[in-house]
Amino acid sequence: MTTHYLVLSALLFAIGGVGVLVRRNAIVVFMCVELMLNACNLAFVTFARQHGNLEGQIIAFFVMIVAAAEVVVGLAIIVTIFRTRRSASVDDANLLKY
Amino acid sequence: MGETITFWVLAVVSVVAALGLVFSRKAVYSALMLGVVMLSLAVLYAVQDAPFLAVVQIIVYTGAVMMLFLFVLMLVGVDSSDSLVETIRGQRFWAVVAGLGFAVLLAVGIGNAVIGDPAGLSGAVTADGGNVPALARLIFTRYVFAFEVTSALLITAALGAMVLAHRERSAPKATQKDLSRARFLGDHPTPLPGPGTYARHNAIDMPALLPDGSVSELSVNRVIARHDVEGGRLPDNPRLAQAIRNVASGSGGTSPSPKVVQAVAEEPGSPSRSEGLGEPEGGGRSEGFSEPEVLGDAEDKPKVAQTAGRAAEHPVEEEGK
Amino acid sequence: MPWLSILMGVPVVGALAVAAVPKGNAKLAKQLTLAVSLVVLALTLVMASQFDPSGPRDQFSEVHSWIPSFGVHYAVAVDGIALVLIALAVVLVPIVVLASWHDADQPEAKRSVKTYFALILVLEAMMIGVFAATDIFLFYVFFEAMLIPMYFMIGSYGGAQRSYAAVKFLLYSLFGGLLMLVAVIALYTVAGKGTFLQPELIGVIKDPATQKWLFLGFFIAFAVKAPLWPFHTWLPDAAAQAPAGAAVLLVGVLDKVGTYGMLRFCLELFPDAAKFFTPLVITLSVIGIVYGAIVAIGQTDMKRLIAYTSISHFGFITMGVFAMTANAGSGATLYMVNHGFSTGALFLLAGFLINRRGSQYIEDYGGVRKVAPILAGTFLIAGLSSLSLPGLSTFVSEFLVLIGTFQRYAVPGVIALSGMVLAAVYILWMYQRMMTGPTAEKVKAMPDLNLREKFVVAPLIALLIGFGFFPAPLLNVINPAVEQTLTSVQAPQFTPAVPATAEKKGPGQ
Amino acid sequence: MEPAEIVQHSGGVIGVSWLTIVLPLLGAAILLLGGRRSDRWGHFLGVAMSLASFVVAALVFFELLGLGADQRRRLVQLYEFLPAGTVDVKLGLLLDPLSISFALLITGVGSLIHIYSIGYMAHDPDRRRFFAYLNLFVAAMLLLVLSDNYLGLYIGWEGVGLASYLLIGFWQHKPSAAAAAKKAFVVNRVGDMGLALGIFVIFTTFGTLSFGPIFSHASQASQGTLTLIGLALLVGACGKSAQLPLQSWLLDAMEGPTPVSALIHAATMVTAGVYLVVRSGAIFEGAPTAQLVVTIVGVATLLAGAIIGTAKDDIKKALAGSTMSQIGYMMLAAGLGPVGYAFAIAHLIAHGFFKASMFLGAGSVMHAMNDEVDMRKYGGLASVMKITWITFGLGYLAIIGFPLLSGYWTKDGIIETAMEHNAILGWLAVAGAGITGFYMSRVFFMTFHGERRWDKDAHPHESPAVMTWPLIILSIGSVFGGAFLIAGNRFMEFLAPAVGRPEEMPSFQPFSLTGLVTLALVAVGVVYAWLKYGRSAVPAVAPRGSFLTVFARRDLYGDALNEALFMRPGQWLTRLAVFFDNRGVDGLVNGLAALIGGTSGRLRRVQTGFVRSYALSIFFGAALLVGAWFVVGNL
Repeated sequence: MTTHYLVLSALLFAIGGVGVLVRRNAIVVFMCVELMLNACNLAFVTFARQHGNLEGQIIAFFVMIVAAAEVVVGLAIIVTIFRTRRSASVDDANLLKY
Repeated sequence: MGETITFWVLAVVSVVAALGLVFSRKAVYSALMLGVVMLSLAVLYAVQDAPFLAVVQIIVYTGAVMMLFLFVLMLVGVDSSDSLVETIRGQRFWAVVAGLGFAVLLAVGIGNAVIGDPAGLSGAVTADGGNVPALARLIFTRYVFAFEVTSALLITAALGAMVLAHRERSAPKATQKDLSRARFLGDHPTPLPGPGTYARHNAIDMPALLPDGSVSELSVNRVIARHDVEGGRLPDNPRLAQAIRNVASGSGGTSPSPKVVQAVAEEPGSPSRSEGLGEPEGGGRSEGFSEPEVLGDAEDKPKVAQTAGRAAEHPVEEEGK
Repeated sequence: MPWLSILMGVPVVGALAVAAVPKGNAKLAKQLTLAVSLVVLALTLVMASQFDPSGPRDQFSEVHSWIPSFGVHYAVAVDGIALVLIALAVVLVPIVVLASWHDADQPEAKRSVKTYFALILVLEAMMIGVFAATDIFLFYVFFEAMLIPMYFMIGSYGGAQRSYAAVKFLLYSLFGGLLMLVAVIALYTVAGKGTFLQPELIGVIKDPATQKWLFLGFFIAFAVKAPLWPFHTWLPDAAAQAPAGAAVLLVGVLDKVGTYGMLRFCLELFPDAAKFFTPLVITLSVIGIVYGAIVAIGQTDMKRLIAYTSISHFGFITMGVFAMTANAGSGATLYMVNHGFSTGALFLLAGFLINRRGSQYIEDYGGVRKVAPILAGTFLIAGLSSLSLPGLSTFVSEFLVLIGTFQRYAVPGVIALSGMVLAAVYILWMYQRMMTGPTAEKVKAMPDLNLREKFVVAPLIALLIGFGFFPAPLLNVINPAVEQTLTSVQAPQFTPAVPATAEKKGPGQ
Repeated sequence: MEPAEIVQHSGGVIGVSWLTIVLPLLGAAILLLGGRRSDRWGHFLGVAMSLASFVVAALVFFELLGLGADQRRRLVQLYEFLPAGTVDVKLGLLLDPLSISFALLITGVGSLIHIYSIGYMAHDPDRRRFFAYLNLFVAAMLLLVLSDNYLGLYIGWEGVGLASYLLIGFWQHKPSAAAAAKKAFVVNRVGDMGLALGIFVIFTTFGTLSFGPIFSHASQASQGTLTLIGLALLVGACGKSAQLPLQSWLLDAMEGPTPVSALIHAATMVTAGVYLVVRSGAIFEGAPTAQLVVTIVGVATLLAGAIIGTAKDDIKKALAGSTMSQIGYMMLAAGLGPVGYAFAIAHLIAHGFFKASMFLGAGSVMHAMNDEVDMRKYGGLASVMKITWITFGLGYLAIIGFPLLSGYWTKDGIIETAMEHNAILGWLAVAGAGITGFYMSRVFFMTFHGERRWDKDAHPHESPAVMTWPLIILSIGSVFGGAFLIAGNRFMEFLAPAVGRPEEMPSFQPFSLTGLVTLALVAVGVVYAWLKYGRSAVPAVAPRGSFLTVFARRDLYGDALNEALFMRPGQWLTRLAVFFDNRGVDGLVNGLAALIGGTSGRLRRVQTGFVRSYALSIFFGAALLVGAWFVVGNL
């Protein structure tokens, strides 16, 4: 059963990754990142049960906290960028180049 | 057995929802799909002896984080959906290759690994009398430092978000005096004309006629005008229909050029209608609604810019004809 | 008494004091710098008077542990070779300070005046340190750290193309230094003695292949520094762009670290590899001698010309070092000192000329002797010392190098002799174009040397002539150290075919 | 007979013989450092120092005479120049008949020329500097001849080169003078290279540079080594003594003030080559090939110099050609071994007198003629400048070998000895004597006889006494010097302790066949010159002349040859080297820098600024890592 959970986690992670790569709307990209984090959490929880050890759940818990913080800051950044550039496309924020 | 069924159902649901998240055109749909995934995962946590996490998942993620996403989505504009035209050469192809490769690699790896039966958490939690007390013991003993650091992190994040989202006032706040002076100095000292001059309509989407008989584009709300254009609910009168289209496409909008309106008024029944103006070619229907400012990045996305630009030019073309 | 630490400490403290002088009081900074450098000179003379040429090789030795985990020591000591080079440095510094009195005042140089003088003092401390270090790691640290003040002196106070020249200088030196660092670490690891002290590492590396690689690491660094053909092109740029005083310290002292390192490290630590590479090094040196001289003849810029003559002279020095005879070794060491005085005088006088006329191009001058006879006369003497005229100290060193080289490598010795003729051509032709003939219009109002400038030139000329007739004081100090070096290299001794003197012993005994 | 042993000496005048060198050196130092303050008395100091040096030399000479013949080689140790462990050179003075003869010549003639210069340079604002250089020259030249080792000799050798450079270029404002000075120094340096090489071989062979041990061990060295040393020394001698093929600088050196030409480029410095060969006799005697080359060089130069002398209109250049030629005779003699040495040195001393006398006479003429040097603008000066005419005339008669005058004794001796040694050399030397008769007569007649071809503003007058007295003294020397030295083999006996005694002393035969033929040829030359330049009119502008005349006038195309062989290729090589350095060596470095810069410029284009591109590469990297992990894990 563990294998199944892990494969599911891998699939979700990969899908999230593809989403990050193909979507341009910064918010959607962000959602995809969240999806990847969630996929990781699933793996943690699965391993916690596999090993009979609560540490995995603890880590998942911390991941959630950090993800929450990250969302707060990230969305604030998106809003700020949108306000100045009238765009939420990640491709538009390409000044830092060459 | 129950777990297997639960797993397979939720696995299918979550994968489909994840795919939907990635491939749905509208951001709001994506957000909802993400919610679905998260809920599924919450259930899976619960199944896997992690009731606390399941609850936290629902409260923090589906509750707080998703709400935040939706807030921002609304703030930024619900209608700001992605263009489907990929501008970085080979990005999609390679993204899919990488994603598939990654997934296959992981899956094969995990599949090949010899994994025994799960040990189960009952041993770990019984001493403390349940999952939550066991977690609490760990968090407040071994991981207390990390826990405290996360609290600092959260405060920092909150402050950071405030600082980032805060807009510095560059000019003093406008007083009522300033506002009314600006109004009298501007084009419209009076309130904007109200819509609905025809009693036969409920008329909020009908442009008003001005005393000289011309159509006032200012009298229609843009969102409503869009709805009309999208739903094909345009009035038969070509002048009115054109005015609504102008409003919807944003070229007229808040400050229409009187001349355009004048031109429309003088040439009733112009043949332009058959061309389906306001419908951008090639971009699909929803493309037409995308705001030029949001999409418009003429340098990097010539195709989109062309589309948007053409949409913006239509009225002028028509005027020429 | 920790003489060497004091010698390094005084200029460092002096530099801090100069840097602390309030802005706008440039004169005080200059006077302070001069005073500090004179104090260092006096201390060095006292120390030198206590040096015993017949005593042990390393004297005034100080060893303190610095980084115990790597066996790095703060270890300083001087032998005869290091002593004369330190003396060269501390003699040149006050002269350079006096000569540069107004060099940093130019309005286009935006950096502060006192910084320039503080940098000179910092450089002095490092020059003393690099020659005194007996710990290879410490040597490396000084070797690289010396670049920093010089980089700023060229890059901030130099001519029009100063930043190009400064970067080129820095990159070249860093390239060499990096190779040396690799070799230093490798030496430490391979030797496995857990120490960087040079005397303890002599004769430790036995494997020929290892020796060759380590030798190359050290040698390329020193060859860039020296500079040996074909690693030389940074020198003309750096010397031409640097202010005259910095150019003197650069060519007169800093570059000597390269040849000193060859003698002290390449030869002693890797004797077999040194012998293996000797034909190559001698070839490069001879090419450098002839090539540097020929290119010098074709220069239109006098500072570049002097720089190229130095490349030719450095060819003589490296040739002398690698000839591995007592005569050539002593000659090469003496050459390092004399070249410092000779080229120093030339660069400073060129600097005086450039200050007056505002051009470093030879064609802009003509007939200077008529209006400024002392300037022209001292320039001629400095020039003659560059062409190794007997009676001037450079002759003694060149003679010893050539005669020593000739004992073992006759053909290179003969080719190098042609450098004598070429030297006459480049110096005298420059003198002819600049100092003789009808006086050029722009030169007519040129003043002769003022009192300060006379004080700058006089000691150099006096040293050149004095050591030209009485080189024994220097040679008495140098000879034992060179002979000990050759002993650790195990160089074959020279015996004449028909020994004409019964009581005379072959050199090296 | 071998030369006498060298004996260490202390005490007496010989013990302080170093004063001869130090006094003029001191004079030079005072005058150079003194600056304008010493302008008023500078020339007197210069003369005083030179005279004092002469007095010391004379006292040393008499002290030497007081010693027994085999005791006359005294060594005075001065100080340790290069300490033991290197070359171990103790600077010392070797006082023997050879060196003291030179010392007397140098200080004696030198002092006379110093005195003469007071008058000659009276109007030059830089007279003080001139005397400083003259003193410097005297000191260096004395070091050259008195040193007891090759290093000291070399120091003096280059020292006189420096003095010569400074004095040729004394009038630096003249570009021609500056160029001539540089040329002299550079050509001399080529010779010095040979001398240095010789010294190196000597040191590697003998392990010392002192004359005594070297000469006593010379016979033990292999003949090849000795030949090599001899040839190398000969190159040095050729440079300093203006022998073929390094002769080209001497004619240009006439740009210097005339007293300089008299002292340095006629009487003393240019004879240093002869001194070197004679001094190194022990080496040359072990190397017959080298000796042969010396004689060949001597003969070639004596002919070349004479031929050049026939065509020059510049009085000083004609005399310079003559100097070359006469030194050729000396070289020839020096190459003949101990028999020739005495004749070589005797001719050298006699030549020192009569050539100095003639040069100073020429200077006197120039002084009178507003520094005009073209003989075609002279003529008929005999009546206006009586003393100059007589003294010049005596010098002229001496050089052409007029019977019983100096040149007759010494040159005839050389010719006779050469004839015995090798007939070809002998007859060539005879021919040279004939040409000498012609060109010297040409100079004499063109200058002092025939019609007056003066420029309009020329008002010739006799020179002041300070200039004429040296002329008179020198001409006395040129009349009697030869007879005094040669008659009764006096000089040969005197020199014997220094250079060795020939197995058989030559006996002087007044009317040998060779002597008569020589005299006849000289007479022919004189008569031809009289017909051409004395009796008939001399055109004011030189006619184009035959091919031979042009050949001679152009210094036998020596300069053209140098230019074609060395200067032009040299310039070309210099340009090539500079180009190669800038574009090749430096270009390589800069090219490397440009390559790195260009590559990074291109490489940074990868940074597009699109976050998604970066994310893609991160993702690929992660996938690769996972893949690699599996692969490694499976291994």
